[in-house]
Amino acid sequence: MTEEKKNWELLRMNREKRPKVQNWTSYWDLPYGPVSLPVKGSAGRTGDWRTFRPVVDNEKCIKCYFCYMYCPEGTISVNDETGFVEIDYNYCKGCGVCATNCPKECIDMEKENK
Amino acid sequence: MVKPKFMEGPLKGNFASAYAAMDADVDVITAYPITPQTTVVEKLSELVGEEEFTERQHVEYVRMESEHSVGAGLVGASYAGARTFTATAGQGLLYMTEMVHWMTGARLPPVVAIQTRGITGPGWNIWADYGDILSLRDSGIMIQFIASHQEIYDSILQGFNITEHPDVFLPLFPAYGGFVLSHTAKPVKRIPWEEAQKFVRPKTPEWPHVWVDGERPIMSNALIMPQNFYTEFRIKIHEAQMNAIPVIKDTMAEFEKTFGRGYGNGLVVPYKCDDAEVLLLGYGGNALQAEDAVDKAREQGYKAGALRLRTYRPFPKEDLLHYIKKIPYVAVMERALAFGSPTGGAVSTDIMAICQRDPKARNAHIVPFIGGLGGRDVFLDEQIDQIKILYELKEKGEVPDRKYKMWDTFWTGLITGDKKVEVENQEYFGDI
Amino acid sequence: MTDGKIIYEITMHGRGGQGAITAALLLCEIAYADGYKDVLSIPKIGAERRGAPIKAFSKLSPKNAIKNYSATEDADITIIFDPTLLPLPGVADAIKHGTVLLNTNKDLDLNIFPKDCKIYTVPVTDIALELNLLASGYPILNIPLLGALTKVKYKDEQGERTLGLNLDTIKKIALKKFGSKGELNYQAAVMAAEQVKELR
Amino acid sequence: MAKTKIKDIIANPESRREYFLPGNSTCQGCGLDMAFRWAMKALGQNTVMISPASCSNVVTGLWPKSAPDWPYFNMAFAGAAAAATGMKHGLVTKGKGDYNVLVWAGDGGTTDIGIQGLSGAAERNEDIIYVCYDNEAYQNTGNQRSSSTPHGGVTTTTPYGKERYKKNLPMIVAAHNVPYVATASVGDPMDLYDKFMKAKKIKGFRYIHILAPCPPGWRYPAEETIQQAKMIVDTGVFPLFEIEDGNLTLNGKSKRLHDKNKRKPLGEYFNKKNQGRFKMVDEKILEELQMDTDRWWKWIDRFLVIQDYEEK
Repeated sequence: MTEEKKNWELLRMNREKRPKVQNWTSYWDLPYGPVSLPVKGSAGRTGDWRTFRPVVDNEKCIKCYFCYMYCPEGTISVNDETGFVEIDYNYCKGCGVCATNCPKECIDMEKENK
Repeated sequence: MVKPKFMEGPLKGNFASAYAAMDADVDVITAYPITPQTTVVEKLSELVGEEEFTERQHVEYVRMESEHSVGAGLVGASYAGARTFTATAGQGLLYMTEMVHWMTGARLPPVVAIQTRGITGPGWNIWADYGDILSLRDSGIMIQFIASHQEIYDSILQGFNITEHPDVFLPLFPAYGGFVLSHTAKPVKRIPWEEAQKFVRPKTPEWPHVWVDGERPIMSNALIMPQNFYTEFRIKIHEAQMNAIPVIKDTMAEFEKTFGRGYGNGLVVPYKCDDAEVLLLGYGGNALQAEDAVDKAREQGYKAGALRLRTYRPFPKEDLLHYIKKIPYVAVMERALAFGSPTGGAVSTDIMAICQRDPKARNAHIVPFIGGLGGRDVFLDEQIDQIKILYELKEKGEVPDRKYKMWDTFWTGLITGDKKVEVENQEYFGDI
Repeated sequence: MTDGKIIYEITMHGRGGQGAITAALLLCEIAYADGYKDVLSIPKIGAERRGAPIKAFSKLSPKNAIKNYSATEDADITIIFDPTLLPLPGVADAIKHGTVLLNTNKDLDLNIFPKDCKIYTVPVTDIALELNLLASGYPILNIPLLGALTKVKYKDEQGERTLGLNLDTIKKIALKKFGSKGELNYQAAVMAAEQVKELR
Repeated sequence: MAKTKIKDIIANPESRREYFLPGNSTCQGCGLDMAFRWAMKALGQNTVMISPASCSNVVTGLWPKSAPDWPYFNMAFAGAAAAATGMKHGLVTKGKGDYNVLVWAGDGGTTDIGIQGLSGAAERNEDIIYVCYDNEAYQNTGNQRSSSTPHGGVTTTTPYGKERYKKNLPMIVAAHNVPYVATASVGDPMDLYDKFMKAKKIKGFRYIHILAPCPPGWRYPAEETIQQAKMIVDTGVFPLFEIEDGNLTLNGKSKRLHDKNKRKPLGEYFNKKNQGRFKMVDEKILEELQMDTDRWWKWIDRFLVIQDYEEK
């Protein structure tokens, strides 16, 4: 019971104070019912799914942010200083939607070398 | 303070349910009418608008479009941390079944009053028969069989103290015979609001395992892979059932101490068991009537006792064994048929199972009786006859024969040819 | 209550809409208010609709708890809301003993009842019409019949006595239940209690 | 209301926050993923989502990890709208009545098994938003036919092409006289975003039908999701509109498409080269599809005509 309480307190924390890693090891640890916490990479490092890697050519980029808008995964962010987009390759699945929708064709889908 | 319209007097069982839910300070009620539950939702519709209640509490009452939605609505409201109540019966409960499993799986604490009713087929039936609630025997809900009008009120009031107990968090389904209790009226005393609130568990802003908060987002009841603790979460439901046994006892003890009335220890209710030689074990209204049968039989020299099974899930193994070990001739009377099961009855099968695992009860004689299906009356004489059968067994060492015994089970009230059912086609006045 | 009888069983025969089911419940409320320890009203719900014959039962126990929810088979007191019900199977022929209270303004063939039955009649339909005591166009019969019941006696080996119900209690309950119409209901009950005739 | 532009989003740090966290298990090029992302940008974290069995049930994460960074509750298939109803009422009693309560259901959970609960909640005008993300089949369980699958579409349960037509659910919901009904497509995320922004401010039952292409189910390459979502609008097969208090407005590209001649020919969309699932579409089916598309537009006309009449 005390053990359970410890875990539950962690679960009930605000977003910032929550454990980065959840450790469930035994029956006696578990809360009453399945509670999941939001994390980036809930399916692991989805960047590993890529066959092709989108690469932005900032020279040609006109900062229209269509790639940001159309990225299904939300892995494209905007650098406030430069105004250019950045891709989080940890999670980019390499679907190619950004490249297809770039009006200036400045995103290349390059074969991953794994 | 507005004076309550009703505090004491004869009250329909269903109205007792409605008052109890309101006095237990529920937050959300979802409802859909079904015979014989209808008057519960009708009464609640009235009560939620009455000054007595609007003055002191805020109840959200939702008229749903089906029982499935009623169940889903309860789950939704309960996720939000609200205290929830509904009532249903028969086909409605069957339609709600999926959501009942969800309530237990998500470990939510609603109380759902059941006006038991025959399951339809063959033919429609709307009268008392516990087949509906017993079809949810293994769903993880707590099941209580209620035998009187006052007990309906008291059980629902106690309900939330059990379901919302930190060791439990499972829904409770108090069940009482449709029409037998739902539409009949007997004296009921309501507990004044202030006293009730002192007894009922204080509300919490949220449950410990599920909550709604944008700053503390969670996902509830996600997909769990077989290797990932699904088994463990299921066992937790069983654990909660086991935990509920002392909680039910404590709640009943506290209730009895506070309000001066109780129903056994909350699990079983014994009647004249101290010196009994044979035992009539049953549940619901028929078990209460068995107390009359015991009195009558004692006038004729049969030392019988009655034991009413009040809580069926969790199964009160220890309490039942306590009596069965002392009185090893037991008739188990059931008002529900478990087709294809070893005895035809769910309860008698369970009782045989606990006896088998206890060396001192292993030789007890458990005799299954099934009757009163679909609301057919079980007569006092029939129950006295059950006592006589137990005595024959006790004296001769073997279960006697009767015309209505088949597959080692007695089918009380079975029409066997000695009773003629005449139907006059010209002017039929059915005895209904 | 010093009555030695364990439970009084009362059967009401009426037609859908005449208020027999309410009567059974009201009788329980009155008896409970008049000091009965336990009461039980049983409406027999089935496929009845307005106009169809129906039954309702009350059980009144002066001292003990009522544990049997079964309908009454052999009523101590039978109340019949309408003489047209008499020939139906399960009405007059089901009376084996006790007292009968019948709503009629006509004479009655007493031979249809067992010999030792006490028989009373009271013209409550006339009373209701006279007082204009109507609900959706139908005369209200239940409270007047219960008013008549206060004068009706039951006989067994312990002798003859009434059920010990009071017109004052009826007034109290009628006022609580029917509000502005309660007073009229009570008047009808009083008139019925005056006009009830003991035939045997 | 002026249409939000992507530059407005970039300029506002609030709307740049990602709620549907990356690294979830959606397929590459998933339309649902986009719908989640843009709907939540509009709704914010004080949103409770009830999700019946569907792709969103699974792609949001296996226990004990999840992708939605807002309260998210899984629900049984048929119970979503009712659970959201209960959730809203429960939250009201708990002093959290200002939370947005959403149902996030697939087309199966909306047009098939969930329609009773949806209709019930709409009739009661519950204060919830019902979102149907429509990928035109039971894609979660491997592409089985739903009422929302288009005529001629091949699924695992209609291997020779679906015989019947797509159920016109937005109009069914509109017939409940709810305050807000809208269709949106992931091909126009800003329009989708605006519709959620608008819905958020309305009280009562709101219904948003999002077309969300599914690369594996529809059998097209992942990078074409946006093109597919745009084309289905351009051909007039899926018109974008809003119905507010019974008044219909066409949005985005659909505005111009009331004129039948301006629509792209259906053959460009219902074409096995475009989507593998249309391999059974022949001339006859194409004709029937044309008829069906015209029927959809007739429904729109009815609302528009009433509107014109009222204006006169």
